[in-house]
Amino acid sequence: SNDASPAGGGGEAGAAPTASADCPLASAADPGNSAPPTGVPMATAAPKLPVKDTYTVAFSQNASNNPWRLAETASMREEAEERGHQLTVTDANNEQAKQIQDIKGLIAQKPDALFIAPITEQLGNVVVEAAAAGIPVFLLDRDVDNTVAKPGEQFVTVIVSDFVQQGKRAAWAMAKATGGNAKIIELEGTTGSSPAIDRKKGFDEAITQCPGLEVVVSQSADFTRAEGQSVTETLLQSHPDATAIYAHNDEMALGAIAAVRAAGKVPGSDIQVVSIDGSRDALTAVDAGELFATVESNPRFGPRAFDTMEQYAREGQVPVQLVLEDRLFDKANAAQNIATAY
Amino acid sequence: MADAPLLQMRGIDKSFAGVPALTGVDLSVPAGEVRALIGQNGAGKSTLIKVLTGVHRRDAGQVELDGRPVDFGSVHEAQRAGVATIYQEVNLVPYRSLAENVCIGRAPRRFGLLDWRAINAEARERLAALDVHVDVTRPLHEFPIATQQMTAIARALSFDARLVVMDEPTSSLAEHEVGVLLDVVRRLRDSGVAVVFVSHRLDELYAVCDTITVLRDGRCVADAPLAELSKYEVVSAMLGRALTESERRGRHVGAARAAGAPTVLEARDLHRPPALNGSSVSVRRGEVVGLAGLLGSGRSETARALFGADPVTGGEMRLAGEPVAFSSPRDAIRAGLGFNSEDRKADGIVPDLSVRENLTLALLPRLTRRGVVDRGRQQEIVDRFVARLGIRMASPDQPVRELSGGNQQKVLLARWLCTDPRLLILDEPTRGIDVGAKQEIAELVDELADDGLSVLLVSSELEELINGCDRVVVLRDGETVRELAGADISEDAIVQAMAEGSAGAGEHGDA
Amino acid sequence: MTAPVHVAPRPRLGRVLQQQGALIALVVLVVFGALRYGEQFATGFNIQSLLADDAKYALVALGMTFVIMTGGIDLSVGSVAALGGVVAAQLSGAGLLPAMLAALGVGAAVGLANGVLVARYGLAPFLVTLATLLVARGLALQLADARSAVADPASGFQDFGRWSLLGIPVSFWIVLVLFAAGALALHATDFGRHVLATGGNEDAARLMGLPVDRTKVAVYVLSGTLAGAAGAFLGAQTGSVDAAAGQGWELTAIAAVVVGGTLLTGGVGSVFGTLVGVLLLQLIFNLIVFENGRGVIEISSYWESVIRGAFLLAVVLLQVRLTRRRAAPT
Amino acid sequence: MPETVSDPAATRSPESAAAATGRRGAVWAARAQRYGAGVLLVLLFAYNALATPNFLTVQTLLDVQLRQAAPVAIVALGMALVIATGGIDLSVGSVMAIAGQVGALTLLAGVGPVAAVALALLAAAACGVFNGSLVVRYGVQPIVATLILFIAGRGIAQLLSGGRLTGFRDPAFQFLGLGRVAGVPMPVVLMVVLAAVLWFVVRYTAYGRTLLATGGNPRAARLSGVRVGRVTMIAYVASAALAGLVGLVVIGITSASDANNVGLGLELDAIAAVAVSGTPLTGGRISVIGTLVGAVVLRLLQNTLIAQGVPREVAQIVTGVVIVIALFLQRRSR
Ligand SMILES: Nc1ncnc2c1ncn2[C@@H]1O[C@H](COP(=O)(O)OP(=O)(O)OP(=O)(O)O)[C@@H](O)[C@H]1O
Ligand SMILES: Nc1ncnc2c1ncn2[C@@H]1O[C@H](COP(=O)(O)OP(=O)(O)OP(=O)(O)O)[C@@H](O)[C@H]1O
Ligand SMILES: [Mg+2]
Ligand SMILES: [Mg+2]
Repeated sequence: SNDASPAGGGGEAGAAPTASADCPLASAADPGNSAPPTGVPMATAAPKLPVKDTYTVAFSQNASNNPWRLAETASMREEAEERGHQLTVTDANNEQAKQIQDIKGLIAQKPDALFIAPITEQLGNVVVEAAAAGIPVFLLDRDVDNTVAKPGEQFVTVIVSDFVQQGKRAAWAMAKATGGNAKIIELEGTTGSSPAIDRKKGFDEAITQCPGLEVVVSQSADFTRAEGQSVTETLLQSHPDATAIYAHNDEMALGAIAAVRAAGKVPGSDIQVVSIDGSRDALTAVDAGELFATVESNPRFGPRAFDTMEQYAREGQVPVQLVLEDRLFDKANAAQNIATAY
Repeated sequence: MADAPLLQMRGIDKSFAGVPALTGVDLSVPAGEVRALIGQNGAGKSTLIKVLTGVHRRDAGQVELDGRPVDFGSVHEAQRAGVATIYQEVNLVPYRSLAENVCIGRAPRRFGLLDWRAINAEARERLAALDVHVDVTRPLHEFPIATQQMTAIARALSFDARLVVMDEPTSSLAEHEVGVLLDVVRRLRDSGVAVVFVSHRLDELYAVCDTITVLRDGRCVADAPLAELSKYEVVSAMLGRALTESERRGRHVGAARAAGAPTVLEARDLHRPPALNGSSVSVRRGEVVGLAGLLGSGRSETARALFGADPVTGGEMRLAGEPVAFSSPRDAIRAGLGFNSEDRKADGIVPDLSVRENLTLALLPRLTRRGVVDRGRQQEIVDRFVARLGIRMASPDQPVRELSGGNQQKVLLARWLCTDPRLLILDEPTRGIDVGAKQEIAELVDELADDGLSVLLVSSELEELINGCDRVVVLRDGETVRELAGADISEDAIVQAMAEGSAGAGEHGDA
Repeated sequence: MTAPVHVAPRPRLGRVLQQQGALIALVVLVVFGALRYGEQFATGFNIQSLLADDAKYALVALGMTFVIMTGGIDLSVGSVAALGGVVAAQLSGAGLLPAMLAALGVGAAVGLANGVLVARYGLAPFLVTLATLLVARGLALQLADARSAVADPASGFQDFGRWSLLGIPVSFWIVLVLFAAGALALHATDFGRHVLATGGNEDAARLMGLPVDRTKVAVYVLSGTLAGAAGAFLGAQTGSVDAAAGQGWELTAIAAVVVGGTLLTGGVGSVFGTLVGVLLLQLIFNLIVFENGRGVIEISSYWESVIRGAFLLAVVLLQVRLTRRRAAPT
Repeated sequence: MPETVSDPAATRSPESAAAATGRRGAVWAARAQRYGAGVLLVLLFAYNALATPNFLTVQTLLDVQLRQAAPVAIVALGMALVIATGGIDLSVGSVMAIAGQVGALTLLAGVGPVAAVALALLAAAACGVFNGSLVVRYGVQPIVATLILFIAGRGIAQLLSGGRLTGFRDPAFQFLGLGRVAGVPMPVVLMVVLAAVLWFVVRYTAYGRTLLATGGNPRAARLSGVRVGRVTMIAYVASAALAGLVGLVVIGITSASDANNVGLGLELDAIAAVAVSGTPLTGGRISVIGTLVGAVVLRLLQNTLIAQGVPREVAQIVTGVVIVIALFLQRRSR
């Protein structure tokens, strides 16, 4: 599955159809990233980290079965390399049980610090075990159940992605693309995954402002291109009146675009497509005018993660929640970002 | 009647796919009586038994045990009601020990747990009572089919049932075991047990049975005290016609055929321990050679070795003078050999395939042009052999598993005959075949031999060897110990050779 | 005259060797780990968490062993574990015992469905359990509303995951007891023998008057129940069960059973062999994590898959050598 | 419709089998056994014709329903062969991924579309040889033998791809997925042609007979001169090769090879398709048309549920139940 996070930036919406009066979104500006959380407590009770110039650190990644995850891992590796830290990476191959096993294995090796990209919010117990073993834990891109593992105590901080906000921005882009009038097919991510749940939540919430925006059917397509294509083919046939598609990630959107073409319609004019991630292929599609916009879900956690770690070592405290900033790519800024996209 | 017979079956009907297998069959057996059940292959014997013991549901009729109507839904129920059965094919569990196969289901316990010592001891006893002395802790599949059959018998007896049903229990046994079994049957009768005894061997029936029921085409055609019927009457009742001359006389091969004919196959000193320790056989063109021996003497293994079914560790083979070494049955078949194995179920039929496909399986390579089967020729061949061997079936498209035991055997024979081989190896070819068919097959073999086919005949029935063979090779512990020809072939000679100095029979004489 | 005692000691000896083959491999790997990764690997913590993790797989594999010995197979265990775990987590508020029992209950229910469809209606186990795999997974997702079912932290439910005795997690003690019971049942009760007879030759078992159908139903119920329990263990351990949990467990279990020396054709099997198989296969993961820790070479999850496959291949071929079994391709 | 080929024999056996139970209406049970999958197909079709907007259009039926059914159907054909030998092939999904990845990489390496396809199929066939030799030479249980590649195969494909999607644009190469013959999508063409070929092979060639004999009773087959090993090997290689072909079809359609997801879980779909056609997994029987029907039924069921906006989890439950019903209709009573 995929992920991302909040804060400013974002290009200007491209040439939008005339905004329909009863859809504030269509005329509003990009909501951007959610305001940085204010009054976040500082992590104080978590295991301390001595000041050294290099550390042995471990990173438990939950899967390597999609570009986003690979980009996240790569960013961690590069940054560790950069700063001369010795990094151990494990990969849970998308199995919760295995990630728990991995983490326990890592704990047994007593690294200076432990980074975890939790597969679900349900890894509280192992995080607690890590804390018990005196290892400071930093969570990446997803939180764990805070009733089990207390932020600032059992783990230092979580650098989150704000999936809900991404959904809201996608809704905004959708409004721009369609002038606030659209019958939308929603392609959900893997059933039960938090990005799928939150990106749906954010989007559905936002479009309530616009009676003209209606989700006519919503189906899971497992975050994959092939599924995105076949599901869309089927839905286009049973919902011929659909005029737009909102996909929870770029891969599904790219599949959907192919399906739209196959159905003899023109993506970008007959049917508007909006998605989330900001992958290279997606930006290319945006530039080609087939994809209206894609909300970035920044996978580059490396710099922020290690900054935070080193800061924690120096100052003994950091906010228990941090957010990564996402951009929004549309016709205006897609081209110049293709080269740097993952 | 005053005391109702222990078993009373009345008006039993049973049909498969609308094809009647039994129509209005009656069968009654008082306690302490042995009732013979006989009929041609496919007459319905096994079906009747399966209906009685709850394997098949009857379509109509009543079954009474001790005057009380019963309707068993499973073999288990039948057993609890005191009916023990030995089914036609050995039906035991290959990977489990003999002991377990004998006792499982009603095994002795200690503290609620199985008591293996007691189990093994009991099994050892029960098999010893049948004069079988083997290591009962070994898995069943390691033993020859005969031992397996004796195990099945031991199991059936172990239930101390009131009614014992035996469906062709002797078909895979040799003289001695048969003798032992018949004694057992007598003992059962004397102790007031009722017995239903199915066999195609009339002598056995006359040796132990009091009354007889003859089935033909699923109907009762005779029900009388055995003493009142002569063998001929029984057979003609069974066949539904008077006997032919040759059938009356039982034929006898005159002067040895093919005395000077060239040798087709010659095997010398074959080794495949532990079963084969130097067996040698040679067959001339148009000659019928018998392979005699006690159980486990290596007859089947010799046959399999000749056919390339099992690799040999030593020895040499010549085909028409040329040295050969078959690495697989395929080679052997190419070279013009055919082999009908002794275990119809495991090595013979392909149950789901039709009679047609089973019959032409070995012929396929020759039936196909550029990989495609020539259906016309196939059909024509099938028709020919079905007619020639008188195979009874609904149609050539019927799955072979639905044929009766004997008819399956005929299909397998046809499988080889249609390849028209130079040498045909028959391992127990008449096992479970009715007298009529047996006669036909014997004559067929004769006929083919006259036309120049060479035959190697493995049989446990000395009579068959004596009547049908030009020469008889006798094996003991996988070693050729004697070769008898023409006039020297006699029961005594063979038996003596088989048993001679066989004090250690039971062990492998690794000499 | 009697059939000669045929001197063919292969199968029995072969089976013993087979199990020892897995056992030897296990010992070797443990020693290797201890030597290469030092006390970090051999510490109580690592051993403990390893055993705690193995517990759930062991339970599933135990049930699978019995099913396979009857000649059947149970693909639904993974989904059933998820279902059981979800149910347990959701009822955890009521306390450990009710939660556990509920998990066992749903497991048994699915097992019963499998058993009846297979035994009573003679449907193919592979397909029946493939169907119930889908159904159970769907139910789990429904109950959990497509998210994770979170156990009530207040309840004693999660403590179960933490309890340990003599440095060994309670969950694993339970596994040991169950395996001992299983081995005993197989060797010394009618049930056990019926299982083997049914797997060895079903028709024969019927004609021998053995309760084939009852035996089959029983093993599927057993398998389902144990799978449910495994789910509950998972819940207790992680404090929650994600509805996608247990995916692929059926294959892990089958692999463990085979490595343990049980024939998929049924009729022959070893309960302890399965336990060894589970420990062996899970140890691989642990070792790989440590190897990564050394930072000498980096083993990605891709390599892990390859290594797992290669290892399975090695063990299987080893068994072939040991037993010299040339089974027909069926 | 399933002409269960244990040759015409089997077309008769269901009746006798059912009748053997001596139940009244056994003949009807037998009909159900033979036509169960067909019945389901008709029901589903009728339902959609009524309930789903513009279902009854050539575009929908050809380009959506049949085209989406094709991949599973083609894999299922190979699976049916393996199942006829009494085996099973769990590795098809991974083999698809390997073939797809090899095809994509070689294409990008510039060997040209034809060579790329050839190499991909070669890689797939090699996987088949691997499975086959484990089963034939070493007598490993088919489930275990193919489980090995099921696990390792995807890993291999991912190592080749580094986990990334390998995108490409090459009309010639993608013809397998996107091409059309006389307006009919290529996947559908492949499905029909391959089915026809297999049907002929099974029904009229010596291989067909030996295949069924091998599955029905290997020992007997061997003694009758059938090269059991060879026959079995061919089945596994064919299964893998077909899987490889489908791998190429799938990546052709999406113009990117995604080693992480191509063919994921497809082995079970394929097995289900074979099963729904009423073919027992015990070997010795095969039904080519039945397998096609099975695949189409399952896909149509999926799409019906998707079109109705039924959530995944519910769809799963329904599918499971339908499979059981199909098995139930077609069960061979003992
Ligand atoms: N399961 C079955 N399905 C269809 N037909 C069957 C089935 N079992 C037996 N039959 C048919 O019933 C008839 C009687 O078969 P049965 O086995 O009782 O003959 P039998 O008297 O035992 O012959 P044999 O002496 O060869 O054993 C045969 O025509 C056989 O084809
Ligand atoms: N299926 C088997 N597995 C293992 N050993 C066997 C098997 N069948 C026979 N043997 C062994 O091979 C030796 C020869 O058996 P074989 O069957 O050739 O004897 P036979 O003279 O043909 O007696 P039978 O009347 O049983 O055919 C015997 O010692 C027997 O124990
Ligand atoms: Mg009979
Ligand atoms: Mg013999």
